[in-house]
Amino acid sequence: MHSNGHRPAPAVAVSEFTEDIVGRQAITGPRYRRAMVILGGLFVLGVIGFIVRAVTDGFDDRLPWGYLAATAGYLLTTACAAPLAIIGLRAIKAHWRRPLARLAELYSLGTVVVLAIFVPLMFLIPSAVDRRTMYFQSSGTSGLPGTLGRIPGAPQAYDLALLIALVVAAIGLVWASTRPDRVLLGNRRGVHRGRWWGSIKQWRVTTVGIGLIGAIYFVTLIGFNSMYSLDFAMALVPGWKDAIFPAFQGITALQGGLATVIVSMYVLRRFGKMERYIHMEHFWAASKPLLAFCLLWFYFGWSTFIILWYGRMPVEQNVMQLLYFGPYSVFFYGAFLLCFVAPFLTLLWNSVRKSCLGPTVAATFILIGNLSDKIRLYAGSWSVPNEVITDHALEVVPAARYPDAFDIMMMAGGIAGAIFIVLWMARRVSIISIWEMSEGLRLRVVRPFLRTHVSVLGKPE
Amino acid sequence: MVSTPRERKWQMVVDADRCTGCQACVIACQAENNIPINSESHFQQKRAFTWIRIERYWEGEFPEVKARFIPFLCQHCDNAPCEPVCPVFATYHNNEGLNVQVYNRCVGTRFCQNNCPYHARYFNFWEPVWPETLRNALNPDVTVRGRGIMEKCTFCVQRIRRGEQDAKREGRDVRDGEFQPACAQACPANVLIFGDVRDPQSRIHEFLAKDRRFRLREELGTETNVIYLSKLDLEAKEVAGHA
Amino acid sequence: MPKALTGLIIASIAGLVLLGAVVYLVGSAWFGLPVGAQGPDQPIAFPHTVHAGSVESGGIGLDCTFCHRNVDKGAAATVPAVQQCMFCHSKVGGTTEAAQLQITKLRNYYESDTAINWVRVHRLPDHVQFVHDLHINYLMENPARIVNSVPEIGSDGSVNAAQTCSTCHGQIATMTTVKQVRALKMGDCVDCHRQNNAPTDCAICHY
Amino acid sequence: MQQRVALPHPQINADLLKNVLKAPAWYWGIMAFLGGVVIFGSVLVAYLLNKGFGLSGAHRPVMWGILIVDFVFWIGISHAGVMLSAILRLSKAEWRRPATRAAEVLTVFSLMIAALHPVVHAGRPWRIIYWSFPYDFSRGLWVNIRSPLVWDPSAIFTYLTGSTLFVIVALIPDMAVIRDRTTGIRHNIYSVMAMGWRGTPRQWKLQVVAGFLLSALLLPVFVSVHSIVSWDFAVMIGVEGYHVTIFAPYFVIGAVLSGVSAVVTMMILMKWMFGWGNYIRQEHIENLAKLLVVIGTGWLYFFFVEFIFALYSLESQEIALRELQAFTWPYWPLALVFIFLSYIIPIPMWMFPGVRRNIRIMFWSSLVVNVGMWLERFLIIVPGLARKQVWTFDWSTYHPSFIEVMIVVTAYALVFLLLLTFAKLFPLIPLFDIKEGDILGDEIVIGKRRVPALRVEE
Repeated sequence: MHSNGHRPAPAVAVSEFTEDIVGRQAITGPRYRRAMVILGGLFVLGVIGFIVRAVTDGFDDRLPWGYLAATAGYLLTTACAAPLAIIGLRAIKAHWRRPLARLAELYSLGTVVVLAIFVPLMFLIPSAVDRRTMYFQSSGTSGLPGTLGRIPGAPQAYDLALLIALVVAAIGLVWASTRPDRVLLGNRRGVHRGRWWGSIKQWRVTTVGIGLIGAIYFVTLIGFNSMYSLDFAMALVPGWKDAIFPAFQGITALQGGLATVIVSMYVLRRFGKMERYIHMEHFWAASKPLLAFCLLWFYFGWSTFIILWYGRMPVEQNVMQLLYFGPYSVFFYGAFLLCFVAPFLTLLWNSVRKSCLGPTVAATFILIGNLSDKIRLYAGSWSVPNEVITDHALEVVPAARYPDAFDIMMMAGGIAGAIFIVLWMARRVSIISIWEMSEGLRLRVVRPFLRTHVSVLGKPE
Repeated sequence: MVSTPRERKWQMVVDADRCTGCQACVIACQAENNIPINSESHFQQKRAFTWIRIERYWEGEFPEVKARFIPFLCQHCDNAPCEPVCPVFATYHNNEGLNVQVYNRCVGTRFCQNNCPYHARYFNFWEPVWPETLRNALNPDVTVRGRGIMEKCTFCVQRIRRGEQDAKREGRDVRDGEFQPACAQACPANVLIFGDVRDPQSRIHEFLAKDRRFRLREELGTETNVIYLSKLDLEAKEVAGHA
Repeated sequence: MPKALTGLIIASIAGLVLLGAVVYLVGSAWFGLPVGAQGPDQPIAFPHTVHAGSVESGGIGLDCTFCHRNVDKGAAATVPAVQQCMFCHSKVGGTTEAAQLQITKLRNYYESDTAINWVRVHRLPDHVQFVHDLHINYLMENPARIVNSVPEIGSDGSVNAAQTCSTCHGQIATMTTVKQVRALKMGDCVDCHRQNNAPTDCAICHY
Repeated sequence: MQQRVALPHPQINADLLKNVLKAPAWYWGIMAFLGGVVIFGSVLVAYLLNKGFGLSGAHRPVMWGILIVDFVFWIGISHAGVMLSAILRLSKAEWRRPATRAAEVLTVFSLMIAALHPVVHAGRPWRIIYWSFPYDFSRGLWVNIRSPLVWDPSAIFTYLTGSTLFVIVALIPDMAVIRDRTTGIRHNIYSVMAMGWRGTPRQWKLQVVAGFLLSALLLPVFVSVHSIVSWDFAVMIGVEGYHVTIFAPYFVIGAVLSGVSAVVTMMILMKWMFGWGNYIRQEHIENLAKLLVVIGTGWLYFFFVEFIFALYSLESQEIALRELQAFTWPYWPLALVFIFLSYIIPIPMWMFPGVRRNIRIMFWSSLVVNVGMWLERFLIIVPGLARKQVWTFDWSTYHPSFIEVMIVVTAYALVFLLLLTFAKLFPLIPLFDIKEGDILGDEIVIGKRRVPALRVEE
């Protein structure tokens, strides 16, 4: 309880809140336009970079495309992963998720950008025959019984199918969770669309549906991250046998997703003028799991590291050279510093966590560190020449390939594309979930308790 | 001051081509190293001690099948997997290339045996017993191991030490071939050649230079000090199919 | 509060006493000598003072190596055979009654052709391999390392084997009953090896 | 949904201290039985130590038997305490209240028992002092810090110290309640243990802060303990199927699954044994079941990744090991039972609210999870060792001996015995936590509905 007797923030009336948000939705500010132009420009640059790369290098060699693969990996663990935070918080019914829910969910549309990048990448990874793969497609050298047969199209076709499922889930998620708001906004504009009028049954179907699609999105995203990390990184490096790597990618997804939410939240509060609804409490609450994810990043990374390092097998030593201390060591140290050390040391302090700027800075570190991590993993594994990938061990550690201008253009374009979609959608539906916020406002009252006042939160069910 | 002895590195070459599977090395090792008597029940319990053992495997498909033999002993890895996992430093590598087992320190976790890719280590499940008549046949230079500890091939370190001591008494360096492990001494076919690879004159170099040389499970990077020479048999594909 | 405090105080005192007992037991086990202050009784009360003690102190000044013949030649020091005692004692019968009694015992052993079952004083565990001669040779080459030599090292600096024994065994020549004076635990060995730059590899002594 | 009944505080005291103040006759009966089992088991351990480890079923190449399996299992169970108490305390989950103490105590006791297993399992246990308490002053020889078996005791003892403190901090207010209700020597003992608790605001604040700090500090320790246990296996390169990077998180999440299941089993037992229906309600079991569904599914992901990703390299060694684990006698029935009991049967079942709210079904289904998880550890440890590898020429299956089985049984009896002893001395449900929950509970009205609510600090 409050020992200093300060009163909790007064309750905001639901109608007042709704009017405010609906009012904002009607205006398009100059800042928004400027942001859209910049992001759109970057995206176009990315497309140009892609075309130049395709024309000059073609699709025969995998090496020049490593940074594009890293971009897809990065988007998968940041933008596309942002909804995971909200899906999880919704499942445990945390109240503080409410103002961030819509923002995070819109990021799921970043999967469209990933799909766009994925299609060309698909043709760059080797076909399934005679490579190490989960799809039991060997030519008998492995001693695998022939009855398991050869499954056609793997792994590209399966990865593509899963990615399309992910995009569908993302669209479904956004569609379902924006539905009450779209109806509300439509009503205000005098546009009556759809057959949704908010009966008890419809609400139940909507909330259960959001939960269900959310769970599907969660599972599919983690699944696709696992597949992507296997087929587009691990399987390309001979001797890299690291079962935790898919799960590590999953953890970076949770960490990067939450970091994306926090940074976006700050931007929304600062530049979107949402101080009234996004408070320090939200940053504070979000910073705790972020701290936990930083520790988990280290934990998963360390679990790999100690096993490879302890075994002292030549096979693993070369893989470690490639991934940790060899040509891409700069990116490894960058990732280690920015995904673990820096955010951990900042978030350790309660005074940092208990502010708006502190968690945002830590989240920014993580977003940069994550990119560095993905470059280490994807550019590193894509620099292994095609001829050796069926070998038992990586005999020669390939030299590093640092990004050129076109790589940077592609990376920036991909990232800008994902943000562009979110901002574009923000004009179509409100960036703050009106129905979810109203629900929260209704469930909270301020009451006297002993000699002070406390807020009382309803826990239906 | 004691003059530091010349750095030595003991290695053994096993010429699998010559092995007839006669088991003389096994008997010699048992006698030299105070290895408990393996009764029938020890074999049935799968707890028999054979610091060196002759493994037989088949090559080819029936009826074109051949029996092959290969002597098997502690590989004295330079990069031994058993060493880092021992919690009490009971096993470690010394500067002569020997993988040493210190009996009095061992607590019997059996971690080392689990991590040995060659299964060359043996655990004393029972207190060893000898018949009264064999009491005085024990080698006084070798510790009798009690129950609850690991043991394994030592390259007959007691012979190495005795040779070194003799050399020191006479004020000279150890001579190649002056001593050899019991197994090598007993082998009628000269399968096992033991020597100091730091000594450029030693006989082992002649064998180490052969292009038939290979090490067991080299992909693990264990850097073994036992080097095998593969079969010369023209029909043989390699020295051992994965049995 | 006082009641609780009394309980706490009683508990702490009991705990301290218990802790003290444990510390004492562990400490004495660790730092104590493996044998008592007095050496064990031997089947024949052999006085080293008489045999090895210097002439001035009433002994006959035999070198250690006179009886322990193998000590500078091999690993074991060896206890002399009964026959070796009889070199002298077939003639020498002892001056005091007590001595005569002991020498009679010795002669009985000789005549009945049985070995004397000496109680071993300096026993290293089975898993330790110790070599006497190399240690003695080293000490003879490095007299500065010898501790409490009896007989004392002469001014010319030349050392014989018998003068090195005291380093580990103490001044046996002054002991009527031989006892162990140095712990001779592994720490003792290792310390000395370190000081003398000798190898401390486990497999030097343990195999 | 069972509605919460606000109970007067004297009744809470009377209910929860029932067993502490006066234990029923059946309690002593169970204690006598468990004590008998433990004494019999101790005699067997003494016999084992006297005769040597040859009495076990271990042999070449299976050097680690079911005692190590049981060690991993109990370490796993011990993860329940911090998982529930610390995470739920930090996340301020309201339904944690009746579960925390039981979970923490289970942690402490199972950890103690777990630590005994490797000691009994060693060849010369009396020498183990070298290893966990190095005391070597003069030889300059210390333990080998490269060995996971040295990391193990340090992690376990840190965890044990921390979780014991955790229990004690949460016990202090309750000690004061018992102090005020007892006389004579017991009063004195509880007075000492209550550490002068008077319930002043400052004392409460310190108690809460201590609880939070310990929660936050224990979380990394709790993760490290099982990770290190997993590294006992994963650092090995000599055993196919052990050298897997995912072992650490895979073991941890498996441990949480079995630990939380054990807490569910234990809470239902407490409810039945002590008649605590007013405190351990459907909602608690239901929430734990929901948590278990998430944990179980997470565990399945790791299980899947561990199993499948061993195959992806297409090495015949790995494939043969998986074949041994899953399709070869005598392991395939165990594998089948394991996957059915630890996931396929219970977890989908718990997705239905009707099942989650049925105490009887929850009891049995949470129990089978632990049977399955025990088998999981067995299937990781034994087939890996038993499998024939290239150039080793020895392979064999493993049958535990009677003594090993009895020691495992004794471990269970000992944990129960310790738990029941604890229940006689201290309340297994924290009094103060329940009362706090009552005070913080409230209701708000939304439209026509009354919704249970919670006073929170914001």
